[in-house]
Amino acid sequence: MSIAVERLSPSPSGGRQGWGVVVERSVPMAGAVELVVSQRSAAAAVAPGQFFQLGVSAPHTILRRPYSAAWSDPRGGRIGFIFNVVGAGSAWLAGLHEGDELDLLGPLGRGFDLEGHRPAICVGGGLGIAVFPGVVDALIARGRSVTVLQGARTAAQLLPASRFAGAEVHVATDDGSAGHHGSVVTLFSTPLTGEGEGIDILTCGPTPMLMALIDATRRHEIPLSAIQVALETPMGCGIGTCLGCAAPAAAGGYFLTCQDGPCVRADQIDWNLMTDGFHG
Amino acid sequence: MSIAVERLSPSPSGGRQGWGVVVERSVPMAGAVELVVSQRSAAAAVAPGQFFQLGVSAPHTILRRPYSAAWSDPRGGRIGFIFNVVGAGSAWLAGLHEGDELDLLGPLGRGFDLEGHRPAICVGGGLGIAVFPGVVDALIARGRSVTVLQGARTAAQLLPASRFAGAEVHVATDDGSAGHHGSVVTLFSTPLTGEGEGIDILTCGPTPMLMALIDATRRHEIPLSAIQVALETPMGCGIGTCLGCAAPAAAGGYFLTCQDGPCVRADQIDWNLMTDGFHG
Amino acid sequence: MAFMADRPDLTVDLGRGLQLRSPVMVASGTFGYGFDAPQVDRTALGAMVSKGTTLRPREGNAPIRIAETPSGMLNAIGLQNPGVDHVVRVYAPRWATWDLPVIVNVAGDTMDEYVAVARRLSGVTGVAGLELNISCPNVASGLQFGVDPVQAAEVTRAVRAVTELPLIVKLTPNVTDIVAMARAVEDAGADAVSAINTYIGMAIDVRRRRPIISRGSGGLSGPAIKPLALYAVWQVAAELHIPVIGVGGIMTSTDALEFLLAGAAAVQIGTVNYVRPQAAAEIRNGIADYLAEHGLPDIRALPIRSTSVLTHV
Amino acid sequence: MAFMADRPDLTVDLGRGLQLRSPVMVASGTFGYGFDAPQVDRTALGAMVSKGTTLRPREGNAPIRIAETPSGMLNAIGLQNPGVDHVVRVYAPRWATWDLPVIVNVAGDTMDEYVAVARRLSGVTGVAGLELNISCPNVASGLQFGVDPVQAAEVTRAVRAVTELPLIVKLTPNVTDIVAMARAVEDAGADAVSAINTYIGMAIDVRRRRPIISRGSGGLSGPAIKPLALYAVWQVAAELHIPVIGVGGIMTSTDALEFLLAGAAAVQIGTVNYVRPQAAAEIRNGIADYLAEHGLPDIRALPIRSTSVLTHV
Ligand SMILES: Cc1cc2nc3c(=O)[nH]c(=O)nc-3n(C[C@H](O)[C@H](O)[C@H](O)COP(=O)(O)OP(=O)(O)OC[C@H]3O[C@@H](n4cnc5c(N)ncnc54)[C@H](O)[C@@H]3O)c2cc1C
Ligand SMILES: Cc1cc2nc3c(=O)[nH]c(=O)nc-3n(C[C@H](O)[C@H](O)[C@H](O)COP(=O)(O)OP(=O)(O)OC[C@H]3O[C@@H](n4cnc5c(N)ncnc54)[C@H](O)[C@@H]3O)c2cc1C
Ligand SMILES: Cc1cc2nc3c(=O)[nH]c(=O)nc-3n(C[C@H](O)[C@H](O)[C@H](O)COP(=O)(O)O)c2cc1C
Ligand SMILES: Cc1cc2nc3c(=O)[nH]c(=O)nc-3n(C[C@H](O)[C@H](O)[C@H](O)COP(=O)(O)O)c2cc1C
Ligand code: FES
Ligand code: FES
Repeated sequence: MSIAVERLSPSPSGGRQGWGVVVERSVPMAGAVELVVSQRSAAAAVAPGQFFQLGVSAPHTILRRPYSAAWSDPRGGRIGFIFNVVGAGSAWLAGLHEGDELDLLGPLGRGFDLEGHRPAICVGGGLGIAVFPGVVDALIARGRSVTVLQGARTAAQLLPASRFAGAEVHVATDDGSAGHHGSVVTLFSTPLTGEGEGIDILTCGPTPMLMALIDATRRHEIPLSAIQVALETPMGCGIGTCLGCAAPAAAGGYFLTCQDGPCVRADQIDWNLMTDGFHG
Repeated sequence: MSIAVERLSPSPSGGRQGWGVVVERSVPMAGAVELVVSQRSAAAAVAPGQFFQLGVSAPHTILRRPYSAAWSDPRGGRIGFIFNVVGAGSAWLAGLHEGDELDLLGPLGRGFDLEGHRPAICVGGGLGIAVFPGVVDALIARGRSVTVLQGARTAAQLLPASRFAGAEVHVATDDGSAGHHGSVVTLFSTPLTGEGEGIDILTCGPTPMLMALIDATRRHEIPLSAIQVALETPMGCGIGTCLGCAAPAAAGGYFLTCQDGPCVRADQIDWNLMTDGFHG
Repeated sequence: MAFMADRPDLTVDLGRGLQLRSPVMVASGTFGYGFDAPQVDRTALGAMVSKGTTLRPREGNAPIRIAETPSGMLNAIGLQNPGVDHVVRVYAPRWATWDLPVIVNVAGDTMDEYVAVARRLSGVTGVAGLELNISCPNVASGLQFGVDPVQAAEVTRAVRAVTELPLIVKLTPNVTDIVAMARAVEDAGADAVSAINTYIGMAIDVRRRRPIISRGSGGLSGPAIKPLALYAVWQVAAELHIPVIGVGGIMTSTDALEFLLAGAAAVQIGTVNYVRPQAAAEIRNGIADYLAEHGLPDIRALPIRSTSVLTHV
Repeated sequence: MAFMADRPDLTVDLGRGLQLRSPVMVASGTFGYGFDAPQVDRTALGAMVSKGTTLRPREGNAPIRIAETPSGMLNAIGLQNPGVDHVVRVYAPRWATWDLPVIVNVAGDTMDEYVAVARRLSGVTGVAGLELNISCPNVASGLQFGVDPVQAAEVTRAVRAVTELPLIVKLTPNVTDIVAMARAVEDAGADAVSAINTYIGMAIDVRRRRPIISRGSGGLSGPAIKPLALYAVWQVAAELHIPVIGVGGIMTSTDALEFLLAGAAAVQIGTVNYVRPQAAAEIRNGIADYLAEHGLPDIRALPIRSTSVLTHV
């Protein structure tokens, strides 16, 4: 049984609260917004895959909203967030203008483990792609070979391949308007899975996509331990105090997504209990 | 006893809900904001002294906020609102930009009775002055002689006399930085009270100011029936359904400020019970 | 989807012949007697519930009567109303000309008062049903009728004995066990229950150091109470055989659907009427769209029921 | 005004030697065991209350455990905690080095479990007091301890008998008569009460047609419940002789002052800790400023009490 006492590893909690300023607002792909926020100390602290709890002043909301840093530029002191509008909090964020202030708590949680030499495959479905620009940059900077597999409903909702400089990018769309016609997981075929030393897989997306990916990797005999998932669960605090972000642990019991994740090795998750997860 | 059945006069309820567009935003005096909203049918329907229930999307609020039309321009299809920031709703309104939409319900309630030939004195304290630009214009248009007595904390918080074209304007400030040093009510001296046929008084402001004005007029033997007050009470609906805006009636029981007012003859109010009113 | 909106069956049967064309009703005290809000599209409504009506006219409480709170509002109106005679003489004849059932919300200080009001309303053309507001304090016991199953059953039984009108009992949530209350009034002859009336709350003006509402406390309504009301409906609907009408914090069709999924046969909307006059129509249409999208023939197909739902730990 | 902030006396005496330097405490379940929120300025706090602690470790409920509602949140964590032994062995020694009293929130399924946890914590350095969470269902009766005055008194008396630690009993608001509950635990030996724990509520995912929280229902906290919590405190403080700690929906110093004016001796802040780590310090300073502005010497001068406050009609 894994309970609060015995976290998967020591807690990284304790991101700071501070105010940033929106310095750029753009539409990186259809239906999404990208905010570039200037906040020097936070930008310097981000590890790829970590998230922030963003303060929103939307009607009837109280909680902060968790968003991955899409990328960060420590020297420029800037952080990028890419998101779509699904409710009151994201609508409020999307309504921010250049020059507006933004309340940041973070960076929080654990990012991806980027060390190693094997080819890395980044698989992003829908807005799950938002976490990868910074991750890909960091992998490339480490001299690793990177392939990005991106899935979306339709061509316009794909993040341009130019956001993944140095990586090979393959896309899939539900309506066939770009790349492969179908799920991003079907891109995951033998030629990509590497040889010999194997590969590392980093992924983020809706639970059904994650489940399909797990199935596909099983068929390719890739061990779960080679896969890292950026999980999304509802979050109350983001800092380990509310115990609201529990996810089922392979060892039994639960781990906390905000402390032990959001980036977790797939073999640490009890996938049977994840079917009933947050994304449906 | 005056209860819902026997209103002071038949209900004027039934302002319409519609969307206007903010076409101008300015600071008419220190600490206040003026929004000019374009909404043709509403602008055409306003009688001076009437109010609107403005929809706000501020954190944690649910109710609309009541605001007097400061003025309206039926031909231009525009309405002006002048207000200060005292809480979440007014802060949200103050944050609107040109081009933003605004949800209007109104015009509502009864305006001032502007008919007659006697000289009219308009007495406004603090933001109570906000209702008078349109009222003064309408009185002047009816060929009446108008004096405006305006009180504020300090000179910068006075609405410029140019907003009351055609009227004689006297001011008082708490700190003596402009006009009379003291309460606006002390401006109310014999020379102003007219002779023979008497005068009409129209007023809006905090309850203590209204009480002081009533006292002063009693000393000048001006009948309460010559005074009209634009009342402010908390409002739930603005249309007569919630019964939340009750004010004590001289005849006993309560009247509804949103239906029987906000502009009410002073002799219809039980001033003894008003001491404990909304404004303190 | 709007083109499918008229197809699903939105009718509701509240029993004893009270048929609604729409599951959306306006809640007592938020629509007066139906004459003050011409903006509202009455064709979207299944029924209107009147302001709480007593035997004699009441002038209501001294101001301040209302206060806004986070996502909610407090009210202590004090049952200002013109009395049942006025309602019967002046309002009912006008209601009789409407294409909308009007349910009169009945209030009182004593058992006798409830009975007298109910008797006076029985057989009056234009009055389609009664809703008993048992959140009133019983002058005899000091306690609200609605917090004691015995008293609640007694007043229900007494009213039931004098009227053939459809009888809805409106439950107060300020109790330990709302299911026991609901069972008691069902057994005493209620045709339906509405759940819930307001929660008692308070707000203090820290500048003036006194309660904002002149009576000290008031009833909390609005979105703030929605999760509490929903849980009350969920519990009550599981145990009763008569229809449950869900009330509390509904602002949108999604909110209304939560109540219908929790087991409500219909909903009442209150506070939202003050804010968005178009809410009734939007909610009705939203429910119709949802049924169409999910391929459901009528709203009776909505209630979900899970055996895995346990008490909160 | 900030320059006067340190002058007024902000200390609170909760009885049995439990002295707080500030009336602001962090509420159980919103601050873990004090090791996870380094952003919070501990010097602003009067005490910390730990997560609910049981005899044996508990892994808590399956996800989904929380849901946001209008101005509030539901939670059904299921008392995930490492068990009292771990608390005594690992956490208490660290607390003992802090300049902050730590109160352990005690939970259980049976009377014996409460007693065993309390006994284990007694005399442990670093543990400054106990807060009994009686909102747990009694495995024996199925009902919560906290909804029945007899059971609540029994568990209080049993714990009182085994510990000399300051004993706070945390009241649940899900009852008809919270004053009766408060009186019962006062008579049974509580040194103070905290009012209130969460209100039971629910949210439904209309897209998936099932409750959002895996357990069906959850406890509602946050600003939505503030008016309800305030009224509970107002009522209880009028009747008790022991200190009342106000909890529920406090986000700002104005909110905290409402509770202190209503008669609370101190406050706990919960949900706000998730949102604004700086809240504790802001609230403490805001209270100090208010006292200074109003020329009040200490927080004991705050409670107002009006005889004209009647029940809601
Ligand atoms: C660690 C982490 C990182 C995230 N990074 C990103 C990101 O980079 N870009 C981005 O667009 N989103 C991201 N999300 C999801 C994002 O947090 C939610 O979409 C957001 O909180 C919704 O807030 P809202 O107020 O707009 O919607 P709400 O009104 O809160 O919810 C609207 C709908 O969205 C659903 N929802 C709420 N939270 C989530 C969630 N976490 N995931 C999926 N559905 C949800 C709700 O069930 C509801 O149906 C991340 C979530 C987590 C936990
Ligand atoms: C018929 C009518 C016409 C009005 N016209 C104007 C106007 O032209 N310009 C203008 O600036 N204001 C006007 N007001 C007052 C205005 O409605 C309030 O200031 C506003 O509702 C406050 O909303 P809020 O959300 O900003 O503050 P809230 O958070 O609701 O309240 C903040 C503070 O203001 C107090 N307050 C709330 N409502 C009122 C009120 N009606 N009067 C005085 N204090 C109040 C509260 O008690 C609280 O202390 C009018 C009010 C009425 C009833
Ligand atoms: C101002 C006001 C007056 C009310 N008057 C009554 C009443 O007379 N009788 C009654 O049974 N309920 C009354 N209610 C309660 C509502 O009918 C409803 O039960 C409650 O407001 C919860 O629904 P809501 O959150 O949609 O408003 C009143 C509510 C409000 C806000
Ligand atoms: C996520 C969460 C967990 C909680 N856990 C406990 C608990 O273990 N024991 C307890 O007595 N109260 C618990 N509470 C209740 C709080 O201590 C507090 O009484 C309640 O949240 C109301 O205060 P608030 O509105 O300021 O949050 C918890 C509350 C939340 C939100
Ligand atoms: S989000 Fe609160 S513990 Fe993880
Ligand atoms: S504001 Fe609702 S009746 Fe006047």
